[in-house]
Amino acid sequence: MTYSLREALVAFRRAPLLAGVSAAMIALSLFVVGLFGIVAFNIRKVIEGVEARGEVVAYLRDTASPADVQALRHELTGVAAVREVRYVSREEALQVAKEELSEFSAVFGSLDSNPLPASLEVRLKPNQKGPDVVRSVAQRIGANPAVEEVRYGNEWLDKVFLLRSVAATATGVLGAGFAVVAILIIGAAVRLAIFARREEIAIMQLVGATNWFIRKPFLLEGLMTGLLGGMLAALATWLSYSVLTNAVFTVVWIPDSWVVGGILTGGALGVVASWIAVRRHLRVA
Amino acid sequence: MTYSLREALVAFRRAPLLAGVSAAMIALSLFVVGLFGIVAFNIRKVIEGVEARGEVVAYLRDTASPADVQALRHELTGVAAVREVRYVSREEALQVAKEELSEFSAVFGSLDSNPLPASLEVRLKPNQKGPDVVRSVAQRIGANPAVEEVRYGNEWLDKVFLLRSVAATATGVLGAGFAVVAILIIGAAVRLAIFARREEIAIMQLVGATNWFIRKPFLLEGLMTGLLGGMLAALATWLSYSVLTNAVFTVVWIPDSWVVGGILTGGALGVVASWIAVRRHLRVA
Amino acid sequence: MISLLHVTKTYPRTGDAVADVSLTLNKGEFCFLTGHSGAGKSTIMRLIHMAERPTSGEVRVSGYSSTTIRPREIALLRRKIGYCFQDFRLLQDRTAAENVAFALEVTGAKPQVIRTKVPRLLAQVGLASKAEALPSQLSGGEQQRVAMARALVHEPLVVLADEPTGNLDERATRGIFDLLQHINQSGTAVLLATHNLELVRANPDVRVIELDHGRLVYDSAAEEVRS
Amino acid sequence: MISLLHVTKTYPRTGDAVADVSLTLNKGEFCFLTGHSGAGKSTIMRLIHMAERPTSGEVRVSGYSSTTIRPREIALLRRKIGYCFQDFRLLQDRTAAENVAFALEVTGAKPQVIRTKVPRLLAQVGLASKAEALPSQLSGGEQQRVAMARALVHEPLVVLADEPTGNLDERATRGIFDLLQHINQSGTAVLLATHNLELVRANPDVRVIELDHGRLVYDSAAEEVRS
Ligand SMILES: Nc1ncnc2c1ncn2[C@@H]1O[C@H](COP(=O)(O)OP(=O)(O)OP(=O)(O)O)[C@@H](O)[C@H]1O
Ligand SMILES: Nc1ncnc2c1ncn2[C@@H]1O[C@H](COP(=O)(O)OP(=O)(O)OP(=O)(O)O)[C@@H](O)[C@H]1O
Ligand SMILES: [Mg+2]
Ligand SMILES: [Mg+2]
Repeated sequence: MTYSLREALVAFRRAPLLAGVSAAMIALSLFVVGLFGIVAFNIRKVIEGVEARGEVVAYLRDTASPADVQALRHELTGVAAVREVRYVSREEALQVAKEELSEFSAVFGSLDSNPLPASLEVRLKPNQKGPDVVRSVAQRIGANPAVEEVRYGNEWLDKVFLLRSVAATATGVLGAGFAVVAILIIGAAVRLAIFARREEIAIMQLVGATNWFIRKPFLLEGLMTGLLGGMLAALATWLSYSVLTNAVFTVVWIPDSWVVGGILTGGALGVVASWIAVRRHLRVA
Repeated sequence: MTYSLREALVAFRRAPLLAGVSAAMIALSLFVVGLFGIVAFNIRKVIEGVEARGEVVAYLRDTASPADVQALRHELTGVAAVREVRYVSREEALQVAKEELSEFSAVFGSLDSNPLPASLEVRLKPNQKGPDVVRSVAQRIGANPAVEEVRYGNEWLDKVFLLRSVAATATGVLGAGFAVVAILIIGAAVRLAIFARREEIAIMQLVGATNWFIRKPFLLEGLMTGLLGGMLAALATWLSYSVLTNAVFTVVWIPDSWVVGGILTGGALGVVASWIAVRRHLRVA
Repeated sequence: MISLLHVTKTYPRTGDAVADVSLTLNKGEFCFLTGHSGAGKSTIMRLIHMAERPTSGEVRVSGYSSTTIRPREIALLRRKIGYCFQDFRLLQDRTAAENVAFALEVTGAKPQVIRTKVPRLLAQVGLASKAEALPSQLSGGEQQRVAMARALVHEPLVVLADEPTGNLDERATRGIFDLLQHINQSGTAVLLATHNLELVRANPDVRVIELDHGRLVYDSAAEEVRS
Repeated sequence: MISLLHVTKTYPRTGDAVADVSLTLNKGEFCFLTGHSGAGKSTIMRLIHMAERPTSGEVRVSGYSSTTIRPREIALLRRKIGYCFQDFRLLQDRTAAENVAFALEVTGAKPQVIRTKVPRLLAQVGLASKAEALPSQLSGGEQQRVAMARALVHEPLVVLADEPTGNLDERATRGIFDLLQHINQSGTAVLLATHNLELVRANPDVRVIELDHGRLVYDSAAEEVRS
């Protein structure tokens, strides 16, 4: 092992250019994946944020008595998916409308009667915010005679979930594409490294080294190159993230486990590419 | 020249791997630049679109007489930057408000008097939409006694122009960064190519070839590799654009001149990198 | 220990490099291999080294047969064969000492073994003072002697020396020949390909095999048996 | 045409490879260069080829001086020097014919010139049938003859032949020597470094220069003048 390790290290010293290019190519590939990871993670966060808002508003009939309202509140509080039910009176609604639509405060000020209905705002539990749950809760509320109309932002929610599935498809397509390019580039880099050392390999074979022995330093070199590339990619991704989040708009940094996974992926790519390249070369020889 | 050309072509055939990697690296660099070009071009388009809307709205006092309004219209039409002035009566304003705020149509329906003022919508000429022009026109209108209030979306406009300057800064920083990375990678690729042919170069020198003669095929090879890389980058950029614009959101394709410029840049990068790499090598030898 | 049985090696365009050669080299035997340029001397050595497989016939070395040997066994066999290549095959980016040590390292020798063996062998070929020189800093003859030192480093059962004195003056040639004879006396077989007929004539008691256009045309051992 | 004036070449660690050597080779002269392995023969040839600059002293070749020559002039000078390298220096991925043609191509020779010259030279060194073989498909001696053919392709003013027969049998050696003498008769100077003392002794009328540890210890031309 000491020989393989020393040889692998010496390879870096002897051909720093080649090792650098290989690492840079792995880094570039993983950097692209890293940027994509930030985008994907932030889309996920946005979706979670949107889901966190998820609430159903029930506009009450003017004819509904306080007892009807109380009964409805009680019924809703009993539903498994519901976390909180808040009553908004007609006066409160007008107040909110005046504040939110300040441009038209003159309109609301000149009203002789309040045209807005009272409502119940129903908040759902964090893990019960899928579009199906929201829809079923809304239908249940709508069935109550005291309710005139139910709003649950169905268009908006549907759009968000469409965005999510589009994003998932894009992740699949682009991710797979970049992975293929990365593997091709790394494979080429390792074959270049072997090309540069073909003399050495030939002589190893001539003086009686086993194929496994010849292979080891290359695998180790691939591993180290890959890990180095992974770390460079993590650094580059983090720098891009910093620039992006300070200068343009605020995004969230990906979880540490993704970073570690990315670096290990670099190492794995390096080993696999070396394995394939060395195997092919040794078979020919 | 025939010898150089043949050698440069033979180099591709003899080391397709090396030539491929070099081209791929140039392609990768220019691909990143290309994606960035799409983003930059689309930001520009958005800004232009936003600017195209650029208009100033003057809310008129209820006390303003038709003659005052007519005089103001006439005055505005004479201003150099103004393209069109449109009068919106109080009734028209209420109609628009009812349509745009359909949720509150009940509110507007129950009104006994119309609280909205009449207004003049002033559109500016295409090349006169910078924030300074808009602001000065708005101030001039605001000075007229018939005008109660002037709106010109100053906050929105300021934001767009902030976005533009942020985008310009990001373009500068990221663009320069990628350019440096691209040059380093291409330089490395060419030095690898020369490394692979160092035997040949050594023998050329030994049998009496001039340095210029030795250099030529490498420059030609660099040119061809660069052009190939540039074309690959254009293709990759276009494919990404297609995927993006079909699956996620609609973006605009960059102008053809940018594409041609990118490919030529690839060729130029190839030649320059070859020049530097060969020069260094020949000096050492 | 080494036997070729009706071995023919045919190359696509150039035809038979070795044609129907049968010969046996016993343990501890010393043998010259002669013949004109292109006669097939190096090809026979490559066949013994299992770097080439015969087109027909069989090569047997130390219990392994060219018809059945597996890649791993080839590696192990080669550790018992010291091959001094005609074109040296030195690594240009390693010093003389490192080139010799390399053959030990890549077969898993212990560092202390390497440290003692390498300088001793370089001294034996007369290169003690050039241990730290790169091949590009050595003369042709010095490179040739590094190749010879490397061939001997495994204490092989047989040494294949392909034109090991082509770049050497008479004294250095004598030195290499004495070294090979010394090694031979401790039981190692030696097959020495050479054009140096002076060397062959000066040692009339050594077996001589001569090739001509791939055919074995003379074997002094067989002559003796016959006569 | 070639003169070395008190030339010394010192290498960092190994010391003087050539020490205070002065010699003159006239136009059309034939000269053996002998000496033990490491004596400095190849170094002298590299100095004449301007591949090395002397540490002190001056090398003059065909009107150029090592002290003033510029890179472009070195390229032009080398077209007048045919150098047959001791280690052949053939391109492994080109055939014998392509290797010879290469030296013409890269100095801007016309295709029709290349087409006629290359086969003729390969035939002269006895390799007409191997023109399309790669170096790896040639025997050691065959590679050496390709190197010789390439050295002669420019119709040089002087041929530097460094151990051109080390891998050749007696007949092929004779062939190369005859070829060099033939070329010499048409006015080309020849400097032939060799360990083959048989060849030297067989041609007593040819000038001999002997080196020992970098010093010039014998020059038959000077002896003649002295005696
Ligand atoms: N890989 C190959 N492909 C085709 N022909 C080959 C190959 N290797 C050797 N030959 C041919 O086989 C013949 C014998 O070659 P070999 O190297 O055995 O000769 P040799 O006796 O060692 O000659 P020398 O004394 O010149 O080294 C030569 O004519 C050579 O051209
Ligand atoms: N680049 C170099 N750096 C250091 N030492 C060198 C270099 N080149 C040659 N030498 C040393 O200079 C001495 C002379 O070398 P040279 O190649 O001239 O010998 P030679 O007479 O050609 O020997 P041979 O007959 O073995 O080819 C040798 O001892 C060699 O080790
Ligand atoms: Mg041979
Ligand atoms: Mg020499």
